[in-house]
Amino acid sequence: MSILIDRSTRVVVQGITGREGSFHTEQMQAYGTNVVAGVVPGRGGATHLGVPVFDTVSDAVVATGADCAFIIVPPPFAADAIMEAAAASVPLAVCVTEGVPVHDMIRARAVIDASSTRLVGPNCPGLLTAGECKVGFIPNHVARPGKVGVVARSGTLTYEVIQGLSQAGHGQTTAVGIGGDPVLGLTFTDVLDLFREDDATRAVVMVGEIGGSDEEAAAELIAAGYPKPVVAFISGRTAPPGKRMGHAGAIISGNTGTAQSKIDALTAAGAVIGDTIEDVVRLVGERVGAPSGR
Amino acid sequence: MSILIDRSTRVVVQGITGREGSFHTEQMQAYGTNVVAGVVPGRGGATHLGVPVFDTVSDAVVATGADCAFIIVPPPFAADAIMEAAAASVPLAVCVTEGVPVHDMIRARAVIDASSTRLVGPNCPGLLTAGECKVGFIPNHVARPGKVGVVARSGTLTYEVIQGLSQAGHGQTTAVGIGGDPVLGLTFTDVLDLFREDDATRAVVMVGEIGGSDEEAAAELIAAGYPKPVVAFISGRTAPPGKRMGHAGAIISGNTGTAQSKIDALTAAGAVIGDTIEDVVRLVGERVGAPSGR
Amino acid sequence: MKLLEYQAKQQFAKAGITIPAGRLARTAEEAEAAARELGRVAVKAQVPVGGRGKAGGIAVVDTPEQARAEAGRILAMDIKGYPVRSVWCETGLDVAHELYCGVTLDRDRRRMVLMLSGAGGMDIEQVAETRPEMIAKLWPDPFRGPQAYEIRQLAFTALRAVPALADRTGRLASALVPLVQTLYRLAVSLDAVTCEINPLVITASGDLVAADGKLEVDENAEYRHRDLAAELAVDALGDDGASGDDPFEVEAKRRGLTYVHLDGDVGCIGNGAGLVMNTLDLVKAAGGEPANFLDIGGGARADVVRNALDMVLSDPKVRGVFINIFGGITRGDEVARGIIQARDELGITKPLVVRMTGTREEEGRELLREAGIVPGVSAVDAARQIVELTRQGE
Amino acid sequence: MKLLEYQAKQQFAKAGITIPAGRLARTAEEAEAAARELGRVAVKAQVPVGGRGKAGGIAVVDTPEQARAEAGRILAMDIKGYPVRSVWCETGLDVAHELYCGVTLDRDRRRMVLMLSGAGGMDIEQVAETRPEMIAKLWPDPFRGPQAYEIRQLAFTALRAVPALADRTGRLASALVPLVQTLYRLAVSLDAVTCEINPLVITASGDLVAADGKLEVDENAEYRHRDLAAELAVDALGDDGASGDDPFEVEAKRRGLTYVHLDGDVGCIGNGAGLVMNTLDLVKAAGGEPANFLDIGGGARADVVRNALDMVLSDPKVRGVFINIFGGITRGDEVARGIIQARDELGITKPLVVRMTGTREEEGRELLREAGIVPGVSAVDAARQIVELTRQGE
Repeated sequence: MSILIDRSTRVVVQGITGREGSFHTEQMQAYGTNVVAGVVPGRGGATHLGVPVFDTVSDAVVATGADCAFIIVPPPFAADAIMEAAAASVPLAVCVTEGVPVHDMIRARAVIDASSTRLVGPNCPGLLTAGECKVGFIPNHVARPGKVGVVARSGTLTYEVIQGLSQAGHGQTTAVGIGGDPVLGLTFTDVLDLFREDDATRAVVMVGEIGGSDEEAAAELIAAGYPKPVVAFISGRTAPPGKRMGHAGAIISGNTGTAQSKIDALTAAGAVIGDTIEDVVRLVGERVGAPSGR
Repeated sequence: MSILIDRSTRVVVQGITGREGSFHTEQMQAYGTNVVAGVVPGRGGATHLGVPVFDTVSDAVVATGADCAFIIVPPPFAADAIMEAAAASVPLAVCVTEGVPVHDMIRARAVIDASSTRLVGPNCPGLLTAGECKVGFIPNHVARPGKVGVVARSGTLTYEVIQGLSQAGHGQTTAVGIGGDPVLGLTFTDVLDLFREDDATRAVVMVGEIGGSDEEAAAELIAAGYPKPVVAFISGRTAPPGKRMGHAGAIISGNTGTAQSKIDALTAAGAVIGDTIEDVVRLVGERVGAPSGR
Repeated sequence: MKLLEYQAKQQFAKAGITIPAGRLARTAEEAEAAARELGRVAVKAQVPVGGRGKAGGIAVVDTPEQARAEAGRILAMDIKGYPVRSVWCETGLDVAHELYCGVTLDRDRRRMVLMLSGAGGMDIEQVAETRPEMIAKLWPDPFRGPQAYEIRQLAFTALRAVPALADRTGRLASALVPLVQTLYRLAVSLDAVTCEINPLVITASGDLVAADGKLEVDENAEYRHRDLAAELAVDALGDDGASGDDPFEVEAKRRGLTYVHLDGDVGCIGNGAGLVMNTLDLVKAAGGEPANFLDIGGGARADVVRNALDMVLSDPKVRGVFINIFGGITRGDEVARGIIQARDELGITKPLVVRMTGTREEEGRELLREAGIVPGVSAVDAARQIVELTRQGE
Repeated sequence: MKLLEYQAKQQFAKAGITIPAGRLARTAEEAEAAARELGRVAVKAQVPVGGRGKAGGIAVVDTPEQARAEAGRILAMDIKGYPVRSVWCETGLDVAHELYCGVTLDRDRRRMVLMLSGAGGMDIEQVAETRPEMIAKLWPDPFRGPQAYEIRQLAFTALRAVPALADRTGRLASALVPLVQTLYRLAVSLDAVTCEINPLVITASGDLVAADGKLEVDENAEYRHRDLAAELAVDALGDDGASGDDPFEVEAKRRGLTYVHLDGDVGCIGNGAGLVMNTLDLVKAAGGEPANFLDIGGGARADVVRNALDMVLSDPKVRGVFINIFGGITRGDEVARGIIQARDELGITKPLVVRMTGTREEEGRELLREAGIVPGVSAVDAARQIVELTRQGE
């Protein structure tokens, strides 16, 4: 069991012939992801990395039954690619593009909200169901199958947490990097809701960071009665207030959004906080029991 | 029984203090319509024609429970007034304004489609449930209660038909003037669907005119099995092709939209066509039986 | 409000759509000067109707002298009732292929429809009828407008039907995205009911150029485009203040009346388009011939009625006038006052038949009776009456 | 990209929002000339931070001589680290009341929020905290934008809270409709994350005038506003090419790097903001003090890494650099090549600790090893190592 993607997921890659698109499609294929199509306007009819290329997402879906769009296109085209996936009723769209203008994302998000499509990202590493499927660029060898769900805003910290868990013998169900942009698709609460319904997931690791109030929203959800242990980690504790730390979202505004406010909210809600990634791994171990043998 | 409005309908008038707004509100009150509020931005707190005036529709609805908006404002403000009624979740909005720009109506119609509000109009005479309630400006003394439903594009022809029916002793349930603009709210098919469900309505008179294809759509609905007799009248038979006859909609385009194409479609569908209004009255009489006593 | 070709093209150019270089000429001398500047040009009659090419209103010339001669010839023409007041002198294009691209109102969908075809040019209407699959259509959400992916989809659908374009479909689809978005935005910003480029030329060098344009603005929205209307008025009316339209209709437009001139002798006035159309039908059924259609609209006041009567009687063929009023928003007493005032001030002696019912009918009838005009109640009877009265004079 | 007050106002004026008459002055003489032209003016320091009034950066003067003197004084100031490079000399307004009107990004709603308050002026942030009901909010549909009725509703909500405005609420609500729509459209067309007028002055004669403005453009969208950025660059940098910002951060921006200057001595580079923030946390936990935050981002190639190392080492306080790479979209071998090239070409002798894992980690580690740099795997260990190495030099 897992959430969002598994070995039956059929992936169409929007931007498959680009440098990054090609490289990460190969990595995904190497992981076992079932990539069934690519989309590059004007390249319809070609074959790339062994899969057929189409002019439009709609063509690709009709021809291949793709049910997940991996969007790896330059920033000016990202919102349009998201809307195209939604218009083709692709159930899941994963956009890893960094630097998408926020007004573009506001519009894309409104389209997503009015559609049947779920969006992960943008500016995220994508997601991975251990041993089955990855969509995005979480490194291939860090995850191992198990019982821990992971949801994280920061891309590279997602990898750190997965690696830490795996090294300690705590495998994962699905790891979702939701991205750190101010306007994005699935949020912590959305992913926590999905993990709630997934029987295979016994505990959830949540990696937040300063800025915004999505962690606080997650705390509310947990406080309302969440059936699984949540171990949280908040990065950016040493960030000076008001300094911009690269993520557009990571701006401390008003008196919410600080690392401390997030830690306080989550602690009050019943989540446990790891001060370091080692801490997180230890706390998970205490909750899911001894690691499964390797 | 009736459709859309009856004696329990609570009307808010958008534009109540204008010359036309005042006059027709009085006419509606004289007919027995329960006008509960007016809306004029900046006049909130005043009283006009015995009803409280509010700054916004939302305020009026909260304070008075209005469930029908009568919109009688100048053309540049009509689409905004319709959207305001829809945002306040008023179940029925009736816009009589003539000369609303078509792009305004395209946007307003999209908002209506995404809302729970039904729209009648614009550029229409409104509607009237005989002896109970009128919203718009169908003349007060032409209708009498009975069993015939009326739906018409042209305003003044609506009155002619109602008067003709009444004079022959065939009273009406509800008469709806849908208006002749190219982009509008309820169409013939929508109103026919409503009359279908109204037990009191035994026959429907439909008054179409040249232009567009709403009459043809109604013919399709009738052909698919309509449980009540439909008597139709199409005006504009002598109109020269391609000449503009005042209604933006009344332009003959392509090989549909002519009086003959509409008559043919309706006849084939099983409706009967009256060549004159006298004809229409006679045909109704043949279908609903002897007139009820006066 | 229909723009002329050159006016539509100026709107395109202002919005960023490429058009061929051109100059407007109102005289043969101006056309000669334009050709001297531009070289080989097409001299095109500026009239607000189609079919001018087949009517001889377009000439391709090689020299300034030819331009002068042809412009002189064309400026003396009258195309479908429209005298040619100006010609547009435009450099030719090296045409590789012709597309069609247009935005127009789709009544059935209650939206604007975007249409794109690989079979552009003069025969597009025939294509629409015989090979509708050659025209790809898109109905954009009115708030979102056409998105890039939708336009690409539209382009792929339209262009796949044209094998000759197979090798450049991708490039064309990309190039069409900004062009179509611009055209759609232009249509919305100008309140256009029709805004089209036909042909949209693909030149030998691969550029997209609007070789002809049609633009019609919604009359209900003219108040938002007063500048454009003013500019048009100058061009459409020329020096003598008249246009190619029926002079009665021009006069009616000047007076702000909704009027259509017809061939008969019975003047017809009513309130509401449907009622007036029915009035015409009734006059015909009674054996008469309507002289016009005139709708005074809803809520018309006395001065509008007077204006309308004056207009109808300006046609010398008119032998009498049938005024058919069913008051709804229009009030009987107001109309009656207008009729009486007009009769007295204009000294009308021709027969007037007034049918009056509806809102304030009692007050209106009373006023008419006091003034010696017998008001009718039945439209059918009133129609018979006016036909009889006008026949008497024969 | 933050615009200065006068730049924001120029955008407002271009969009059709009224601003007070004003002139920009870069010297005391220019300010004097401006005052001679405009009469009584406020001389306002142009710096991209708030609180300049309290800092003495605004002076109201009656004569050109005073303008010269005050401009001279203000142009010599430094406000919160920003030297004043220009002053905006602006005529005063006859203020009847001050409103607040702003558009800004609301992360929680994933939309822009429109805010309107009857309590405008310097204390709006305090109002937001202590009397939030005084600020009316609207979250327009991003495609539809704010509709007239929504803005009127917003206005009535905001203005009812101000008894002093009771007699003109209706007129104000009407006047605010076009102003707010213009402001919102401006924000969207400029990709603004913040676009506000505070105070929005109601003058004694009842006009609405934007007395101060704030405009910040989304950095991700700067590619769509190159003209604006170019204009800004001239103004922000002045003649000597420097700005009031931290010089290291200015240099980093010039190099296109995401860099924040801090007080410590351990240089920190990583890929991804979260990872770098955690890297800082790890260095602190190990007893060190980070000298900076530098995120090379996702998919960074070798030249970016070289550029980053050069940047970090330009700070003479830096005693060593911790490079923390967890490859996802970033590939280990690319980063390794950049590190080696930078070390060799820049002749780096200070300690370098590289932690490398993730995508292409094997290839990357191999390259590092070959070049004599020992790659670490654990971030915690690597952090301890760099802190130890930099402490050794003390």
